[in-house]
Amino acid sequence: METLEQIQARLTAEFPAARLERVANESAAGQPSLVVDHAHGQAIARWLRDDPALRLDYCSNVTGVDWLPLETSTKTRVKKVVDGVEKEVEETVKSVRPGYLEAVYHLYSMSLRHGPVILRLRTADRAVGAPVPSLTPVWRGAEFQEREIYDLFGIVFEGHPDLRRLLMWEGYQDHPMRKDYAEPDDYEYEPTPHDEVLEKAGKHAAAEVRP
Amino acid sequence: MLGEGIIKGMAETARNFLGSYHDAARLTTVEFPEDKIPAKESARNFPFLVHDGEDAMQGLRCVACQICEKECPPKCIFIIKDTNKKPDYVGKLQFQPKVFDIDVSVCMSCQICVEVCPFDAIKMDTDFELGGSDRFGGLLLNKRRLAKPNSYYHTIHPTEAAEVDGRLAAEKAKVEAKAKADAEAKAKAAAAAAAAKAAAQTTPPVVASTPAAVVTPAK
Amino acid sequence: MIADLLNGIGLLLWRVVSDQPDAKGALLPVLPAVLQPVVSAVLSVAPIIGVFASLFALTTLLERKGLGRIQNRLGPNRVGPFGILQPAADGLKMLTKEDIIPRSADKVVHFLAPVCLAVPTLLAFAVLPYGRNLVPLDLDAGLLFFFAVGASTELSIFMAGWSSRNKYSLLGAMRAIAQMISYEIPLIVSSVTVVMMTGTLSPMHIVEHQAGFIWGFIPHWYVLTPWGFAGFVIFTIASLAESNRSPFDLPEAESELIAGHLTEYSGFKYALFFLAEYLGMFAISGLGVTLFLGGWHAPLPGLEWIPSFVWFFGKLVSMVFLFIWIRGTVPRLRVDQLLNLAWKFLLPLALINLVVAAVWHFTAVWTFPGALVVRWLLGAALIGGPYVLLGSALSGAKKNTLRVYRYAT
Amino acid sequence: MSESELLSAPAPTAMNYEIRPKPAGTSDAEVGGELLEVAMGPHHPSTHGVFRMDVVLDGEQVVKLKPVFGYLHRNHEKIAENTTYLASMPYTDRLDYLCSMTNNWAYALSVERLTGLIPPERAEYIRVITAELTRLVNHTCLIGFLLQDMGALGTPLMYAFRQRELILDLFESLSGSRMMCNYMRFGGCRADLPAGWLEQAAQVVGGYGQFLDEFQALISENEILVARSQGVGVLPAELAINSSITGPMLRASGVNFDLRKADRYGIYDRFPFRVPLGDHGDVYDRYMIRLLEMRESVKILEQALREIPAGPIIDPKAKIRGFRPKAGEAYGRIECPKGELGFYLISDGSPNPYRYRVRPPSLINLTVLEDMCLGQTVADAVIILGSVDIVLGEVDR
Repeated sequence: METLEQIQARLTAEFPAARLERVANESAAGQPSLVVDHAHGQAIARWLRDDPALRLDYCSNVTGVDWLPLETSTKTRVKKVVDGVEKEVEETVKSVRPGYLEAVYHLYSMSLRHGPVILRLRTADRAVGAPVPSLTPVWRGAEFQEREIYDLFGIVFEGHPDLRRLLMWEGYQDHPMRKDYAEPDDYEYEPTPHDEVLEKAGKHAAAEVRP
Repeated sequence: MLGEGIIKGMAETARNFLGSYHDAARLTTVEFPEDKIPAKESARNFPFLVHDGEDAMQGLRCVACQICEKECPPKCIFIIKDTNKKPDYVGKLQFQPKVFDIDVSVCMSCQICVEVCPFDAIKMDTDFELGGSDRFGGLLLNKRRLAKPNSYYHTIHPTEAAEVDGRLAAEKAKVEAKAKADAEAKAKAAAAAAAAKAAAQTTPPVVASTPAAVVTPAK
Repeated sequence: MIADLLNGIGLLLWRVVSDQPDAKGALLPVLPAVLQPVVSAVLSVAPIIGVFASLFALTTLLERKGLGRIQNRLGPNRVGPFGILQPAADGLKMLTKEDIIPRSADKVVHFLAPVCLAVPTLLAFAVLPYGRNLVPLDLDAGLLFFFAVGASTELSIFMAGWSSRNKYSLLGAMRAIAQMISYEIPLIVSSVTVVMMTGTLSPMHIVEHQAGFIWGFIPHWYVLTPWGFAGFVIFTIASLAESNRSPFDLPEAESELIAGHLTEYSGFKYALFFLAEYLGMFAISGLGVTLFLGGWHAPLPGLEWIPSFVWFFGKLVSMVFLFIWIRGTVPRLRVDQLLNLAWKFLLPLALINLVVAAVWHFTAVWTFPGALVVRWLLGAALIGGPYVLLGSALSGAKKNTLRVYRYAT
Repeated sequence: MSESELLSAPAPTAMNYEIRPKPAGTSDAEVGGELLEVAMGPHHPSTHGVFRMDVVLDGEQVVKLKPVFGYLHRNHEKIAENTTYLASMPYTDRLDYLCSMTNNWAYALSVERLTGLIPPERAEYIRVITAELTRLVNHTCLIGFLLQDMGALGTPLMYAFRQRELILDLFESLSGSRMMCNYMRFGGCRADLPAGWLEQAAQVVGGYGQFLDEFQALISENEILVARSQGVGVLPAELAINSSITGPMLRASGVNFDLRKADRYGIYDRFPFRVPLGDHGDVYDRYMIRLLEMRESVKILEQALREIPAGPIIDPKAKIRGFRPKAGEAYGRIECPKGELGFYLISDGSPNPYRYRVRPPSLINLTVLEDMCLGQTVADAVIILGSVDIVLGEVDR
């Protein structure tokens, strides 16, 4: 199979307007991935599916990832004039990468037996209901998995034919797989050594009484 | 022909019907309370704490390191360290658990506590007839109920227990040998020092004394 | 007086056991004339209820044990020795269960349904000849009575399904209606062959027609003639369907409709349904024994000294065991296939079987040596040909064949 | 093809989620009757657990079917993200509780992809042996369940369970537990084979052929089974591929795709087994493919039990305490009996995975449930569901 660089080059040639970004993978698996922009998401997916050299007809795995805002501090040596003397000073630059949600698609080819090509679709921010384009019209196999992501992460898939909650019930408000999800403490309590649950419930009750 | 497959199937069921009267491979039922299948050596149900010697609380191998508590997938182990220490099998002073509870209503018998325990202190029991009438307290086993002697461990997992005992004995031997060697070396050093001291009065020391090589038993 | 009574009872029992006629006549004259009709009725009804209720208990045990053995299990063996008291335990359990009526159910109909099922089922036993001189009611049109009474059970199943106000119950009831009406026809047509041959509708006379032995050892039962065999097979299949037994247990199809029309029944009412279903099965097996298996006749000459009702019940239990065996083997049909089987296979076969029976009847005049074998083969060909043709048409309509699979390496 | 053309090209399958038009030739009940909505499940005898199908019926015919999930949802992924890598291993047993060995393997394989641990030879053989035994267990159970759904009153199921017990005994003496094995570890296996295990396994495997023959004689030619299952719940190959169907269900539709061949993970390239393929994609094919796959598994097992070498069973680099993979991500997948079971892991260098995702074959194979059931009867819907082979522990996770 072509490497991701080659695929990206061909995609850039095919879709000049598309913004593509390669994400390296440091692990032993060495499965790099490609971030695709929303406007071209479906078209690129279709092209990947139908391209005779790739024929990624099989969308194996679709999942969401919740990336919290990441604060990174980089130390740089900057030349600065301190007290009239130019000196090299170490300076810490803090940068906050904004959080976002991500839908990851693992694509394989059943007919050519290669893969994976990993596509990522990123939302603009971590807001509930942040949209990404749905790839279900391209691969039906993404249907339930996108519903699951909508359910557990709160990403809305635009163009999904039947976007409902999959695992949690209708009317449930939260999205449990988000990293900032707080467990509810109103479920039936059974005495176990895990008294922290009780403790939490007590705190919750107290917080409700206070205002 | 229509009906052939059904007749074939009926012949098969008839064979099983008759077979169940004489063929033990077909009628595999074991009538439980009267007959029991002996527990397999590797079987596991809920964990217990191994203790050496007669006194369960004194002989507990557990040193309250809390690794199992941390690694337990359903978080059913609950440990509070005691402030007083007690000597372990090699005589080294170690912490001991003040509270060691396992909530067997939560425990999923995965054996990970056994695997992560560096002290061979927690092992899996094979006893499964644990019915009781108290759903809450009865399922929360404290360290007294968990403690079982090493001999019991030998009866349920003989191979594994022998291996563990061998390892512990080897370790103990190693420690003892080391202690012995240390003591010898110390004595030697002291003697050498004394000799040196004595010699120092005449000539300055030339060779620094080296401790005797420690014999490490093969693991 | 007491001595007369005891003497009468003793004589009655002796006459029953020794197959003598007019057993009731031994006791009735002893009693005052006012009591005679009542006692006569009780003497007919009580044994039926008693015997068949205990047979029901025994059969549930036999079924569970037999199915257990077929499935390589032991079956119930905890209550009493060999689990013999299991039916009592089951019965007690059923009786002590809460009787639940769904809030939105039609309460009257919901209550009446099991009663309406049990009563006609019991009525059907009135015309079956259990022994040589043992028939509660020797009706001239006994067969007609049997089918008329049997047909009324469909109504109660629909009552149960409809009144429960449960979707599964309703689906089950609809299936039951379709199934029972469809299978009534092959059931009756296959019995008509026997009526044709014997010229009587009285079960008693039908059994008497099957007396004697060919060549001294082959019993003269109808099942051993080509038309009788075909008729018996059709009758058995149809009676499986009529008694809602596997593979025709669609109305209560457990894996699809939970319990069909029984979904909303519990406790005693459920037990009554259960009882009625087994009684229905006994009644229809009893009819099968009467029509095709020679009723109470012994299978071999020289065995007549054994009381005739023993043979009847022996055959009945064998039929029931066959039902259990089938139940332990086959999967369930789908509703359209069930109806196809009735209308496109069993009914044409049953009609052809009438012709076969006629041929058998009119070739009875052949007297050349080996005529019996020739007649037999002719009859077998006449029914076997259509069987093969209809069978392949039924299974070949959808090109159902055993398949060969390819492999990739 | 230009971009606009690509976008306007029709999707390969109709995605109309209203009540779909009935397939041609099945509609004959337009007499003004009402449709019947039935919620089959979550407490229904043949939904294999707490699964629900919201079915709209026209008489007995299914005109709409929506699967409803989540009754067994316990957010396995969240639990795993809050605990260490090792502690998730026993939780994977509970995904598809019939096939804990393959679940273990899939997870261990993904972690090995993430960290670069390499299981030693003997461990690879043990993995193949246990995985193929698991395949036997699963397929044996499945055909039993399927026939139970078809109304065969427990007999095939009991025969299947009788045979399955023998394998569970093997699992018990190997791992200590019959179903929740928790046996594999990152870079190998937990315990070596006990003495005499291989002989016992060879005996069980040797007897399997006879069991399959008996089972085939019992039911495979049964006219009722044939009538019930042939031509029912047909799944075309294109739809199957596009819907990410995997496992025996895909192969019953005629697609030659088996991860044991396609990925050759572990040491499957050493086993010359064959992959049975169906031509019709109906319930009967799905049933028969499983039976035939078992025969191939028996061959694999015979070879593996013969060739298994001595040696260590775990990578010496593997750590049981303080396991922290480098930051990165990995997706590992194996051919579990139900289809492709994948684990997608993102590590941020901490002892707990940052993201832990299970690709559940049972759930994804249900994507086409409605397509297969439309126009069929309720009774068919039940066996179609049975032939998909789901375990709710995995569907709902």
